[in-house]
Amino acid sequence: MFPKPIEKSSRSIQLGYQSLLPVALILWLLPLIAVALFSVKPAGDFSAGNYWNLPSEFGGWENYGKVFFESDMPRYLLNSLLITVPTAIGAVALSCMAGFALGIYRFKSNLWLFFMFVAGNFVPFQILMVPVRDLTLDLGLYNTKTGLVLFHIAFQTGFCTLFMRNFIKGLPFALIEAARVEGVAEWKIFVYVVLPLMKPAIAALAVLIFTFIWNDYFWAVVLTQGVESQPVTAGITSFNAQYRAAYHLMSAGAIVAALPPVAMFFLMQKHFIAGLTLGAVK
Amino acid sequence: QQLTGDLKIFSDMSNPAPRATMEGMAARFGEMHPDLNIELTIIDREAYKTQIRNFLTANTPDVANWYAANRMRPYVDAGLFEDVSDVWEGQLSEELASTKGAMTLDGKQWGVPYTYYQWGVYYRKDIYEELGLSEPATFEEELANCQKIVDSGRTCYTLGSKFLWTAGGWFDYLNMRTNGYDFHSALLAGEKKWDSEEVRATFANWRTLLDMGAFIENHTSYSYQESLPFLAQGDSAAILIGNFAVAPLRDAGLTDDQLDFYQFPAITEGVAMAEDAPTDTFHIPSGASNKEAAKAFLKFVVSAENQTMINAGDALGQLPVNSKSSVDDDKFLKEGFAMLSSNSPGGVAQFFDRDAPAEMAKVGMEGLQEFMVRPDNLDAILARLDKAAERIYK
Amino acid sequence: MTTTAVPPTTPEQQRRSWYKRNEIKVTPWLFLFPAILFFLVYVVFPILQSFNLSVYAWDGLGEKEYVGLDHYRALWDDPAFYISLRNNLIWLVLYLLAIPAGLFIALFLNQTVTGIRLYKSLFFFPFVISQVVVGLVFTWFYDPTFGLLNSVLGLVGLGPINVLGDPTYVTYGIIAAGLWPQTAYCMILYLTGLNAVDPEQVEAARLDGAKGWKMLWYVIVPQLKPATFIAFVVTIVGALRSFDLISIMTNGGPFGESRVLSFYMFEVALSEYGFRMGYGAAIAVVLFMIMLCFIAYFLYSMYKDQKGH
Amino acid sequence: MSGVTLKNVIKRYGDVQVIHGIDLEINDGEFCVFVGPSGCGKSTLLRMVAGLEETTEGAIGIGTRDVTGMDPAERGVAMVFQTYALYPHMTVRDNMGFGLKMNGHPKAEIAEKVAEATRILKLEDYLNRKPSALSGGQRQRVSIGRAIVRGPEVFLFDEPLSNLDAELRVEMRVEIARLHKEIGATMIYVTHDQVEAMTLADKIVVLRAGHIEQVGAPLDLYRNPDNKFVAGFIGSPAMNFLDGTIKQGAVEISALNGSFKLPLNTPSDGTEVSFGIRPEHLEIDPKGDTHMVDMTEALGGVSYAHLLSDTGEKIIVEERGDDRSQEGARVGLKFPVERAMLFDRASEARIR
Amino acid sequence: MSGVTLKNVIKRYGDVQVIHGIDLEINDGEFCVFVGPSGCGKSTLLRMVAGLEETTEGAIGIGTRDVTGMDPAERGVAMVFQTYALYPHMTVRDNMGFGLKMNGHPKAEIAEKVAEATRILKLEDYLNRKPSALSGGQRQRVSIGRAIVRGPEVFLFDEPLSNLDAELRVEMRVEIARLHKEIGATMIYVTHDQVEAMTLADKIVVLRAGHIEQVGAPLDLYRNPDNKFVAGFIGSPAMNFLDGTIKQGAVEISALNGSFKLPLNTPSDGTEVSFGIRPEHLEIDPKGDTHMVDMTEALGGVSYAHLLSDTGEKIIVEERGDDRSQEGARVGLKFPVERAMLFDRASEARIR
Ligand SMILES: Nc1ncnc2c1ncn2[C@@H]1O[C@H](COP(=O)(O)OP(=O)(O)OP(=O)(O)O)[C@@H](O)[C@H]1O
Ligand SMILES: Nc1ncnc2c1ncn2[C@@H]1O[C@H](COP(=O)(O)OP(=O)(O)OP(=O)(O)O)[C@@H](O)[C@H]1O
Ligand SMILES: [Mg+2]
Ligand SMILES: [Mg+2]
Repeated sequence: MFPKPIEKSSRSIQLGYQSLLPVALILWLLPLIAVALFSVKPAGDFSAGNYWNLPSEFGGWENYGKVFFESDMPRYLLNSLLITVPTAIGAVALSCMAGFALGIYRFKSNLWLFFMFVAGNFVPFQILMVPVRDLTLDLGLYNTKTGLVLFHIAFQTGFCTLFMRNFIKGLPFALIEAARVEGVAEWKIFVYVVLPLMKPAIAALAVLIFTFIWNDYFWAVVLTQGVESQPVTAGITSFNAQYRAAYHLMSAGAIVAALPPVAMFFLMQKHFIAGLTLGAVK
Repeated sequence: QQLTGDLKIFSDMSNPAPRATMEGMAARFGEMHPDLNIELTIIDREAYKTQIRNFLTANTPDVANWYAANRMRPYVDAGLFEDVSDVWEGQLSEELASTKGAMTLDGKQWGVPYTYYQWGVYYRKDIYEELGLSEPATFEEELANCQKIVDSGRTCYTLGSKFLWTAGGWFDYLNMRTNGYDFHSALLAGEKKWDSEEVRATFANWRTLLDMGAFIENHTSYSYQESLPFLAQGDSAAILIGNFAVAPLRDAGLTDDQLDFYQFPAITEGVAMAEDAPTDTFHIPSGASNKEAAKAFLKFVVSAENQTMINAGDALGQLPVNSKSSVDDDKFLKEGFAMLSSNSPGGVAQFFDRDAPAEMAKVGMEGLQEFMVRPDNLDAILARLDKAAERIYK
Repeated sequence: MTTTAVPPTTPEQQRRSWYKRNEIKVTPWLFLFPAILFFLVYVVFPILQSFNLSVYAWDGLGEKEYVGLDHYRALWDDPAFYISLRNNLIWLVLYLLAIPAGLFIALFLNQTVTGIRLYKSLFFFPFVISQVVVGLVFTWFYDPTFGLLNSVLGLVGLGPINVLGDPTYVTYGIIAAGLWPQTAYCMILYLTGLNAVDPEQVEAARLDGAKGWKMLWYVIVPQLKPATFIAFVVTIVGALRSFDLISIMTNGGPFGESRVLSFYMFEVALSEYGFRMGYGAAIAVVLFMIMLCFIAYFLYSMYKDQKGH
Repeated sequence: MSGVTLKNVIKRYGDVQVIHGIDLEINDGEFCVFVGPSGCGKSTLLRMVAGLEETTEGAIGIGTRDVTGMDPAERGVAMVFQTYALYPHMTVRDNMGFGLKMNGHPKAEIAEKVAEATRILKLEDYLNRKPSALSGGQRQRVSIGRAIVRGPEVFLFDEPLSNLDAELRVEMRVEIARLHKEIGATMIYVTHDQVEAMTLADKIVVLRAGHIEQVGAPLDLYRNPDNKFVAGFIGSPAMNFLDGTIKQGAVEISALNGSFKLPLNTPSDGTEVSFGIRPEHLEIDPKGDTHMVDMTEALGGVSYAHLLSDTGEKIIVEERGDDRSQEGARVGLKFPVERAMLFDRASEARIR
Repeated sequence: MSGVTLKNVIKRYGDVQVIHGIDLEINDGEFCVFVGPSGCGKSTLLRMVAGLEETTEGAIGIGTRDVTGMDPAERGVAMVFQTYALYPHMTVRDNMGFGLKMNGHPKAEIAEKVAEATRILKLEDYLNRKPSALSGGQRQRVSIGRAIVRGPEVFLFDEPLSNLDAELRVEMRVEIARLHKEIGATMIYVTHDQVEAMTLADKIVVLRAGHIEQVGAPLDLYRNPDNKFVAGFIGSPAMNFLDGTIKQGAVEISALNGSFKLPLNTPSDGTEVSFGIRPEHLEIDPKGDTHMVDMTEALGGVSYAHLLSDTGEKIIVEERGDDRSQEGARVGLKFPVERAMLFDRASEARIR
């Protein structure tokens, strides 16, 4: 292990390290801590110029109450959920199948198809902007969650397929052969042998996609408008427009918007990091 | 007659006060037509500007907000706005005479206005009094005032130019006062060169202000709302803005004793005073499905009674477009109304980004902002604007 | 050698259905079909369409008008394009700082004291948060009057700096905000990479007398090559895609000085004063071409990798 | 009858031919082992029999059927993999019953067959465990059980024991021998391990670079190899080979400092030959002085003396008993001439 | 002089003690091999000598220096790892020179020392390759070269050959023996492999669960083990152990169906003992009728007969020569009594 394990160092170094950790963490997360503090400050603190001191009193209930009951935030949150969850399911489903095909079967265009997905994953998505917007308009899906979901599924399929294909490639091929020798039909191999083994990858990927999509802003702006279909990232900007200079409310809003992926991250932390590892460092 | 079906309205009145006004207006119209199902969608004002293209072509509402003059031209040209000349027929034309021109393109009317508002200088009366200043009538007085304010450790004007258009307001006024309304509108219509004596004179005046430190320093970082606290807290003495700023300033704690208004002072002698008074409008997209109800709604919007109500100080706090309606008993509205009706012989402009084509407005306002930060770049900026103009007005 | 005879084929073989006989050949295509369909419709065709669109003038409303390479010619002497391009290069270069920074934090956290897992995830936190929120937070951080940055600078007698309002600082200010989550991302990549460092090599190097920086430089960093590679790729991609932060923090300003290509094309094509679709597409094509270098590099190394196995 | 017949079987990967026309007959119930150096095509050949690799040319028959183009499932074969290839998410019971279940056999029948295999392999205690909770040997037993359940005509094993440690390997080897005795099916077994090949096989097939070098019973190959390759490959430590030349009906071997008349059809004078003799057939003559003891390796009951002839050729001699030679000593060598073999140096063919 | 001295060395991981007070003296130039079952602490002990693990208690000396608290780099040791631990991004040359470079030696000196090690290990042709372009044996050779270059007083090897295949293992083993002879440094070597331990060691240390069971020359351990553990551990196939009881000064062994008087200090009557005899010391008496031949494994020169006594105990017998027993036959057993050993069943100590 590098660097040298700290427990092998002298007592004072250990103590130094232990106390440096929280300090470093606070510095690192300073901007977030500030927002958290902002969000529980009463409005008066800002007009009094009390930006960076502790809140004069706890104003969190009021601020969050405003966010939840006097704005469209709940609506935006719901939209985000209705966009994110189907996308995660769809992208994972498509990429499981594609990954299976690319990871298990040998055929001529295999590598090229795979590269197509990988390359698609890296294109600057702005190049898709105008045509995709037109396509969505033509399909009558402009400003619908469905339109956003369909596009996200398609675009995420690149990354997910890369991820799944690598994962499946890492499975022992002998398992597939064993099943073939036993006369198991190919689709049954997928369902009964490969899918159960992909559970960790599926979990990891689902979490990853969840955060990616939840945090998407660009496509939300390009493909949707208005409170009935925009997700919370776009919502927060109109929220901001509405409450400009009301930092306590904006902070509360920002925290509300950031919370679901953060919660997801903490709940599924193991999968999430495993996911990054599986998908990336492999 | 009784209206039925759905009426879909898209609105950009997203700030708290306008939003409530819009919702109230929709509700009242709904009460008049119980069988009509009104769906009101309110979209963030900045976002609305980019989204209108999309919803005019797909997912079309029956009524939509927009702006008058050049700003509506692309949609008129593309056939996306319905010709509503029939709504204007009859007495309405008289009642709305003052804004009819702004709604007319190619001899037809393409929507109705619902509000307009004056621009001008909103200032801290208490500070002026403290320093012994009075409302300036000429640029010289203005500069003298400003010097005293600067000497007192304040800035003369607060400004938030992050979203550019506030700089457009400054140019409008400086140019209209320096060169007059006709030159200004010709310039924005692409008929005059930016690199001209006249425009340079305007910028020279502006530069005088810049050089004396009249503006707050970091205006590029702020939206106009974010720039208001400087005024509210007394760090700046005034702001050049539209009347919509009154409500947030009052919210920020300024009383009518502290806040006052004056018309932007004259610069070049003999140039008639002209004002910016942007008109906000309602239109019917040509793809609307319930045009009958939409037209009824438009008529309702401009009716004298409704105009009085929605432009009241506790609502939009702006000027009604219907000559029959009454201006609210609000000192700013009264002052503005008086100014526009009797003291702007030069004409009424819509606003920089409504009078110039969108693309030109963008490039132009960027140049204006750049000028405010780097006045020495003026030559390059003017050259750039002329080059852009060449392409855009082609 | 023995000579042997193989018995004849039984009729059973012909009885099988066509699908059964070609199962292995057909199955992958059935499984690939939906993904390919989605991908073609939403990714591949749109790229081609963008190429096509870049030779038309179109305001998104009326008829398209063929203009040939005019847009590219216009780009050639569009100062805004050069500013965007310059900023893109600055982004590319400075964004890469996330890699050493991430490595540094990863090394700092690569210990096994109690609670380190929590620390690791908290350090990773910024990556989970939407860039929109990050942008907001940093906007406040930079605020010239009340922002924390200027408060701190004020304490040591400097400033105030109007980071986001000053054309000389604005791009760097946004990049700094972007580096925050990106560093967290690189950190996690390196943490997993460090996990995979062969402990025996570290021990061998200790026996060889390598310590501290020498150990890091000669033994650890080379072993972290895969992590570095991925970090490099995601950072480049992130730098070229940067949009959210610019849009939230400055909207491209002041006077367009913080634009990058991706933002510029959005502005040109879809923003309030824009709707020059063809011109936007032309910018997108240029951006795509830049990215293509990296994609090609990435695919090439992957190809080599595949051949290696 | 369910023997396996290969007829002129050829395998090409693209342009690379890895199996060069193999003809082979494996009788019903026979235990056939493929050996050969790494990369010689053992696995490929086995997988062609299984149907996991396509047969480029030639024909494969199992029992009375030509299975060349058939799917693996239809061939009536079962395969045991080096890595066990157990489904990690299923219990031992489900692993064994999976194939039958997928092919729609009734539950009762599956249960019965699994029970039977479980009995044979003594897996009763583990039926409800997942593979991860089993030791390597147990896993391999389950994977054999899975093969048994399907009641195949032919069992295929690809280095089934090479992932086990030495002790377990011995144990499982005995197990497989017992299994073959008990169910009597035809088995084809690929291995690297001399001991496995020698002890398990009824018939060993020695492959080299996609060709069959020799086929025969283990001790036949050991005692009577057809060529130098087989002679060197079978037996450990490997046979010593010394360069020799035929002179007047005898072999002149400079490394042995002598000329020997062997009881075989000595080729014509001047033929260059390789003289082969196994370490265990050599005996050290402490009184001799033809060789130097370069090194000795004492393993307890047996030691190996590495001798260096004056020509620089190395010779390994097995020593038993209590007297072992000392390093550095000079010694002579004795051997019974009938144990020596002669190979043509050019063609490597055995001279008998 | 640079021997290695361990004095009451103890290692604890937290509360778990894995090395229990080891005293050991390894002389200058000696080749010392640690053997023992998996997990007994061989690697831990070696790594403590290297300085890669801290010594919890006790002292380690190299030459005349007490190195207990020193950094690995200062101890004058070099280590060869099972997985080679070559730096994959450096060429062979750089790998070998890395240690000197890190310690600031001049380039010329490094080049010279690398050249010397290259010569010893015959690596000339590979100097500019990366490790990934080398075979396993070559890699291990480079890793030994890396150790040589540093000119250490003590070489440490942790199962250096266990990742190689059988053939290469034999070859490298010989190489290491030659190396030891050539440079004459002290070497400590950990292995699982009987053959390596027996052939390489000057001194074998048998470890069990963190204790030393016996220390001695290979053949001493083979011929004269101190206890049942060592007797069973050294030698392959392992010694046969049969339960016996002392009756009237003789050992009664039911599995052998007889009572034997052994030439040793027979313990008192009624003592339960284990009777040990190696497979190679047993001889099958085809005329006897005490055992059943359960299975035979013919390996060519030697076969192993697995016998089953009537009590069900298993006995392995080594057979050589041309006559081998048949499976299923009933046979008798002969052995020279002086080869048999006796162990106390409870304490496992040897009874001499
Ligand atoms: N998919 C493939 N494409 C090209 N060549 C291949 C392929 N699979 C195997 N080969 C080649 O075929 C030859 C035989 O391989 P095979 O796996 O049958 O050897 P083996 O005898 O089983 O070796 P080992 O003992 O190492 O398992 C090798 O030279 C190998 O390189
Ligand atoms: N870091 C550690 N923490 C706790 N116990 C450990 C640690 N490292 C090793 N052990 C324990 O110490 C004992 C000795 O381990 P060691 O690796 O020395 O065994 P070994 O004899 O080398 O085994 P093998 O032959 O399998 O390599 C084992 O029981 C092991 O579980
Ligand atoms: Mg193989
Ligand atoms: Mg070990």
